[in-house]
Amino acid sequence: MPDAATLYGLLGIVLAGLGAHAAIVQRDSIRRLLAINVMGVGVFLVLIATAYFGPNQDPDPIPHALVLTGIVVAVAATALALALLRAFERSDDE
Amino acid sequence: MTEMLILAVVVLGATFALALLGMLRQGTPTDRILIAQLLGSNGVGLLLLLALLQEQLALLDVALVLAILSVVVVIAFTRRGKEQADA
Amino acid sequence: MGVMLTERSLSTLKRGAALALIWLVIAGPEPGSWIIGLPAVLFATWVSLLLAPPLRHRIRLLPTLAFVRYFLVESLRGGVDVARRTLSPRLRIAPGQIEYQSSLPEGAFMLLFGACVSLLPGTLTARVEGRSLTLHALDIGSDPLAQLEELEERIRAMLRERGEGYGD
Amino acid sequence: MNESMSLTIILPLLGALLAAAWPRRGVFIGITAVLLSGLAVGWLWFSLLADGPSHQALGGWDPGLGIRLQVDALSILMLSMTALVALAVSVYASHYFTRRSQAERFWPLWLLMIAALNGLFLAGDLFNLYVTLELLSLSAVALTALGGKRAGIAAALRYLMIGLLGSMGYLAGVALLYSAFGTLDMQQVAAQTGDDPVSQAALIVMTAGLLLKSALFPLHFWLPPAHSNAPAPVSAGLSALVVKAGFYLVLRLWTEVFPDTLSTQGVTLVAVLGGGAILWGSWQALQAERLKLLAAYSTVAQLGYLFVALALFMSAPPGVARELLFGALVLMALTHAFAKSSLFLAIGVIQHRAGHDRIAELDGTAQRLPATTFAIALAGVALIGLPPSGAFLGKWRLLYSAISLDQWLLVVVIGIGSLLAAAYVFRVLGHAFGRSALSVQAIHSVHEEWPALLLALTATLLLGFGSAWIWPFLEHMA
Amino acid sequence: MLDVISLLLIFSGLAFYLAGTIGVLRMPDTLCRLHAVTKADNLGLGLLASGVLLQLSDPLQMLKLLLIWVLVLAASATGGQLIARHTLDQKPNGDPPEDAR
Amino acid sequence: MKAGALLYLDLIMVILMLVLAIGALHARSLRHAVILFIVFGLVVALAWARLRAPDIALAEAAIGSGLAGALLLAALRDRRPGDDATRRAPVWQSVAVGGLVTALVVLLAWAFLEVQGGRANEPLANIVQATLHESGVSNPVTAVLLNFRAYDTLLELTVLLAALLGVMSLGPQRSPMRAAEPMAAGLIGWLIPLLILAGGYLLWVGAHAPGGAFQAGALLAAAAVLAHLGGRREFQLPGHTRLRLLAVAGCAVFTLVGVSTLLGSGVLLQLPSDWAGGLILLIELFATASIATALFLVYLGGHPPSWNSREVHPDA
Amino acid sequence: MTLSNSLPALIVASSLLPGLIIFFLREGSHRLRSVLNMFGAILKLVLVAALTWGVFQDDFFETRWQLAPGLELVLHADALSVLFVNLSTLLWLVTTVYAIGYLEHSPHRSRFFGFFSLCVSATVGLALAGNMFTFVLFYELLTLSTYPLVAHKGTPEAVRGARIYLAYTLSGGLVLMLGAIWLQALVGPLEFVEGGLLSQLPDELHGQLTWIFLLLIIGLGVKAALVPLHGWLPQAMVAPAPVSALLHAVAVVKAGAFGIVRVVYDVYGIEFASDLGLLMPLGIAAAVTIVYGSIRALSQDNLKKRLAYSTVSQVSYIALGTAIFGPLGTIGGVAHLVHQGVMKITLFFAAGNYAETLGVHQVSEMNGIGRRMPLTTLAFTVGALGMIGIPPVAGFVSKWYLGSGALEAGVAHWVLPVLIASSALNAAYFLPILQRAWFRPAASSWPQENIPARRFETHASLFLPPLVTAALALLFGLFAGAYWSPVEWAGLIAEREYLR
Repeated sequence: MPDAATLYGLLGIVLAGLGAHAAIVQRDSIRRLLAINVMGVGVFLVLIATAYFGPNQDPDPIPHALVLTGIVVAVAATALALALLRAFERSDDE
Repeated sequence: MTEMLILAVVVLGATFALALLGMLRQGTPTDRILIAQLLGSNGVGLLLLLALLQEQLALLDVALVLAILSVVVVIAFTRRGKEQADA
Repeated sequence: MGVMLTERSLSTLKRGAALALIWLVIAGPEPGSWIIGLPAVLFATWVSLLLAPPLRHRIRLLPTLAFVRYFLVESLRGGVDVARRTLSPRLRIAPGQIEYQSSLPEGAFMLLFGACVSLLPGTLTARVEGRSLTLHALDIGSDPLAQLEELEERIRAMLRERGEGYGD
Repeated sequence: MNESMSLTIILPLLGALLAAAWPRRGVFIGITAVLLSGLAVGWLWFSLLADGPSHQALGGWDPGLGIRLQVDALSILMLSMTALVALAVSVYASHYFTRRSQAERFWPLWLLMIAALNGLFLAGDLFNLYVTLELLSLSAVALTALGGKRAGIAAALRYLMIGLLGSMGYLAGVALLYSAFGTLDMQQVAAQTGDDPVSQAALIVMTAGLLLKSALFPLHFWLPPAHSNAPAPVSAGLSALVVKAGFYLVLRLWTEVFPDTLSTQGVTLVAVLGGGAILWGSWQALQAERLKLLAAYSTVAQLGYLFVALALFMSAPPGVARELLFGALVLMALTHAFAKSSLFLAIGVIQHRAGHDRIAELDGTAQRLPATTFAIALAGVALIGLPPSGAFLGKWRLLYSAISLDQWLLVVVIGIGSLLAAAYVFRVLGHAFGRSALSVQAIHSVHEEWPALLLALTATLLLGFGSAWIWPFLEHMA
Repeated sequence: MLDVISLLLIFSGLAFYLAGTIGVLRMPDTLCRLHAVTKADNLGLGLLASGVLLQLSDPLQMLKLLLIWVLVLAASATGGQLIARHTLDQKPNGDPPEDAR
Repeated sequence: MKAGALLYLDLIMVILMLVLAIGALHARSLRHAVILFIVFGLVVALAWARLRAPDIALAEAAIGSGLAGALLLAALRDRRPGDDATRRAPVWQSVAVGGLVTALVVLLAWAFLEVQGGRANEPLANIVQATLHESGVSNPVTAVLLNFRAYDTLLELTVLLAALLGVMSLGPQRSPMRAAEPMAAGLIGWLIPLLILAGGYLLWVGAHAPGGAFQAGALLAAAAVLAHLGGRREFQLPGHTRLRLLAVAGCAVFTLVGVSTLLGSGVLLQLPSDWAGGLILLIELFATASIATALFLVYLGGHPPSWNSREVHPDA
Repeated sequence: MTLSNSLPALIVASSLLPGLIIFFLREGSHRLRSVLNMFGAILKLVLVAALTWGVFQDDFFETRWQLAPGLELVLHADALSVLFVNLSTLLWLVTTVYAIGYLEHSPHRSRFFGFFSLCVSATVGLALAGNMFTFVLFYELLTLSTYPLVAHKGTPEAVRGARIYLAYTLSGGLVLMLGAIWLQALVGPLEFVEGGLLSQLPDELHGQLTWIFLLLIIGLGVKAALVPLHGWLPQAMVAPAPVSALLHAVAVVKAGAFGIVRVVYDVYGIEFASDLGLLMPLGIAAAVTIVYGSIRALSQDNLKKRLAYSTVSQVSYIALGTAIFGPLGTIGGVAHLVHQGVMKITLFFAAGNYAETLGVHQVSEMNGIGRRMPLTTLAFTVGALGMIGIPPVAGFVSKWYLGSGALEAGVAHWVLPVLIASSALNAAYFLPILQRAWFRPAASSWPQENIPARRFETHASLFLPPLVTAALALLFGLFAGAYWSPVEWAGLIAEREYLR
């Protein structure tokens, strides 16, 4: 019987794979961005799963801190990407 | 007690998943916005139970934030439609 | 207190007090929390007043409590009703739209009215324009108008025009 | 000692904050910050020479719990490269931007990029590297889009996506490593890696991510548009410095974190890709119609050399030849940094003067800019790998190792690559000698022409004739 | 004893959640589903929250729970309206153009 | 037994996330994809809660889903009709990439299972617990973020700043929204003060319980976004200089604290034990302001009247 | 820093530094540039004289500068390098005088003279190179510094010719580099030693050594214009006359030929090379080149092109001499390095004078030119006769030694026919020119008379250099037995090669 950490960890890996695949296969920028974000969630899941020791046990805080950092970084990047996208669409026939 | 709580959590999770998947299946676009609403109620319920189960009162704060943000998401969704109608 | 409180500062105080109470509820009793709490409450109050100007009506306490009780019961009924309808094998619904003209003052109370309608059995507010309300009813045959009127009456009971109770 | 390590990161960071808060003084703040952080690198040199390689636990927490900065021969060389190139490019940039608003946006991002590079070269923590990588790529992307042209924005967008994908791959590896070894400190991780599945999986995803970021063929497709559409000083920084970051990390990971994990097949694959990069990049550079595109494809090819060298290094038996190959590799990276930045700056001058950078129409312009043309020639010499450039020495050792290891295919590839490089460089220089309606008027704008020339001279004369100390200095690394 | 009441409340809450879900699955259109989601789920949450409330010791935490419930209540009441209006606004034209893509 | 039963919940969540992720990645309509992604984020927030990571659950809900969602929707709105969002690689490529990715996934999964098989109890978690009292805060995540690995956090703030500078350099993105209809306006009217309180609370509570500058900043930013969505013109944005200073302040205060420790002890960001709590609060305070400003400005796409006062961009 | 370890470096620097300074001179500072040029050329001559004297005394001169571990820049003077250094220094001085006159009014003079000086620095560095690495380094530098000279005119043909030149020489340089690196991988950094060192290697490496030899010879053969690697040479004649003179007589082709001599004698050792059976193929390649070049020269109407093919042919005498085992062949080959240099430079100077003064480019336009430009044509005649091998011009001496060497080595059966055929062909393409120049009546007008005849036929700086070099060609032939003659010096080299 696998435990929760394994389950979520594996889910994370699969999500990362799905994200990576879509990021390569999809051609639309917004879709790619979504894919990369999904991939990020997958990686974060692996980290958090690693930190999880049980429903009533304190987890390892370091991966938590890492993932927090990762989320902020991911949002920053997403924001920049979307701004670029919108600027691109505005810059029609320059 | 704990076992019953676990049972409750599982049932709620299943209910939630069922509703979500159902909505995804039949989905008109607005149905998907409904999902955010659903998250506001089911998600918060799930968090409350988890708070008890995992003895983590901090999850109440998460529930609070989730409740607020699910509305924000609803507003964001629907405002979009408004703009579009204006356009 | 030498200075007579103006209407505005009074409602500001009330708003502030309500928000401070909420802070207390979410942040807990620790006094240190007010280091952040005080500025947060002040800021929130300011913003709140900016967004939603003070009401022109006063709320009466007892009818309000009665309203809360009514509301709780109705929403319980609403939940049970919708559960019964969905769980019945034939899915007893006959959806339809209704327009409703309210006599409540425009603004906050209309909004409250709209919100509460959504929690009553079988009705859902779909649009509020001024005093007119577009409703969606789950069972158009069950005559939702009666309960709407009751709701409107109870809301009206809660409020009192400003100046009604006090002199100028 | 320890202060100087932090200062190389903090000073440009402070500069960036100041420049962001006070954009009117951007040029002054920018040049000052670059100078000061260069001085900090100088200080770091002194301490390194006095005390040898060292590290510092930031915040005073033990590595593992806290983050470690480390400095050794390789990192100080990379830092120095960054400092010098950044200084020259900054001087150039101080007069490059014609629109004030562009200049004001340039400096904070430019300084952030330098801070990120310095941070990356000093980092001793795997997760911290992820953050610095992201800082680097975000500032680089923002700089790429600075021109505001549609093509530049599109290129920046693609660059960003690729960068994100790459760093996600890297981060996946980090996550796996942490879950297995319970630490993020590079040395502590290194002590536990082996040829177990965890190390291998982590190595593969991290390397794949970084290869994407460092544009190794065939993952290079994003680089040419990004590097060729950015403003000239930005292109210089990107091509000279930023792509090196990915390569540097691969180098660190392979040699220090995963020395026992790497498989022969992996090394072979990278060698093959490197060879592909050399041929494809050079060929595309030869086909390019615009100077900047040529320079960008040349970067693809040059990265190929670096990776080929790395692959050879990994497969070389221990010994003097291997140590020397390491030196050669670093020297090639350094030479390329100076040469390529020089090339881009020079192209920028031409673009300014001629209003375009189409190779076929350069005849008239090049002759009026003798110093710039000379810079292009010298940079070109370094890119081809001819004497007296540092790349000549590097390529000599590279070929030496390839021959010693019986890698004749690589020898052939490097040979063809060199000839193609010569072809594309001299395709441009041919125009410099082409006849034109001449009114010989040299421009004498020190800011505009000299940075490129000085960089080119560094790549050729200084690194060619004055770099003998680099090898023994790097000896312990191999 | 308290546990039993608490569990009773929680499970009856669950029942309403379930009803809401079935509603979502069975109802013919968005507006009808909205009924199910707002009313049944709110009641479910209310019951569930009161069940959880009984397990808490700190009165402020209890109040916080209450606050959350009120919040969800208000949110779904008004949020529901927004969605309903959105649905109505779109009905004449059918789906917005980009959904057709 | 206990953990075993809970696994059913986990299974449900896993399936849910998979379905949502696949939907978000491959839905035929782009708008559906975006909506599904936002929902995916909210479900992920629940998963974080389930994994005892409330800090992350808060951040995911607020930043990952809330703000990213608002950003995505705004980008969708700017989409020119006719852009083909369904374009994707040819099937053979898709299959080839799929094969490659599958191989990688299998490899990673194998490695991960290997780890799970013989995972030692994390020594580092114990070190954090043992060192917590020196950090000045009692929430271990905050201790890691703002003390043990404060350097990472400083750089992370810098990343956000870099993104902001990048967005600003692209110029303004949008004109103000129209005023909201009364229902939405009423909702916004009471949500925003609540968000402000919640933000303040998370900032305060971060020291000893889940929460902190990022979650707080994100909530405040969400409040601002909400105000913008409501088209409330009551909010005059502060002048661009002040906004800029506000966006830089968090990083600047953090850096200055770093520099002063560098000057004092020779070690960057070595917070003296006695002062650590206060310093952390100081840093978090400014960080919250900056994060909120940055996230909001990023949403607005730079400051409407342009980064540089001299150039006046016409409000489109 | 003593003279013995700095003199080689100083010799290189004496042209390098003026060259670098010239780059930065303004176009108009004609006088300063000329002064710098002449100063460098004369200083170099003095330094080289000192070096020559020292080497003659068996003194030891060596400059070392480590560029990287195992990659050392070694400048080293031995008898062979001194010979080449003398040739290039002497001819540089003369060419500089000529070039100053020739380019008086053309644009880009700073650039031209800068690269001109760099080119000579590279040649001298190549001559003094003490190991393969240094040799390759200067070999490539030579390519780089000559490219701008070839392209100097900037016409499409010039740019095209330069491109072809570059394609050939860079490829050659690469092949040479590969050979050198392979050699280093096999035996370590190898210094040039009279007699070579490779013979001590174990037998199993001989196969590889043969391949390396092939690579080295191909690499060098490009510059030495061995058929079929000669394609660039006729193209490169688009360069201005002083450049052609330099390319054909001093720098480029000589660098190739000199390299072949170096590789055979001082890397492999003539005996070892002979043992490996490498000399015969080299000799045959040289022979084929000699005949082929001459045949092609026959059909060229363009004077410079005819001279270019002549160079293809003549330079291979050096390779041929190298391939003939035995001191006499060596002397013939090495001496021809110098002899061909002075003769060919004379011919190119003369050709340049015709073009610059009268606009005469084609052989067919040269009718009666001897009367219009007697001094130039006199020099041309001396050069041409030397090429044919008519005594007492220097060319005869080389051919004599080559023939004797062939007899000595027992390869006369194919070398002598080649020599005879080549001489006959030389005569066939030079004598008609002389006949036209002296004995045919002049055409009514010259194609483009730029410089009118006043006191002399043209500027002094144009007609004096060919006279000087023609005189040298005569002197080297007449006084072949004098102790300072190239032949004697070649004898010294041969003595050292075969006796150590």
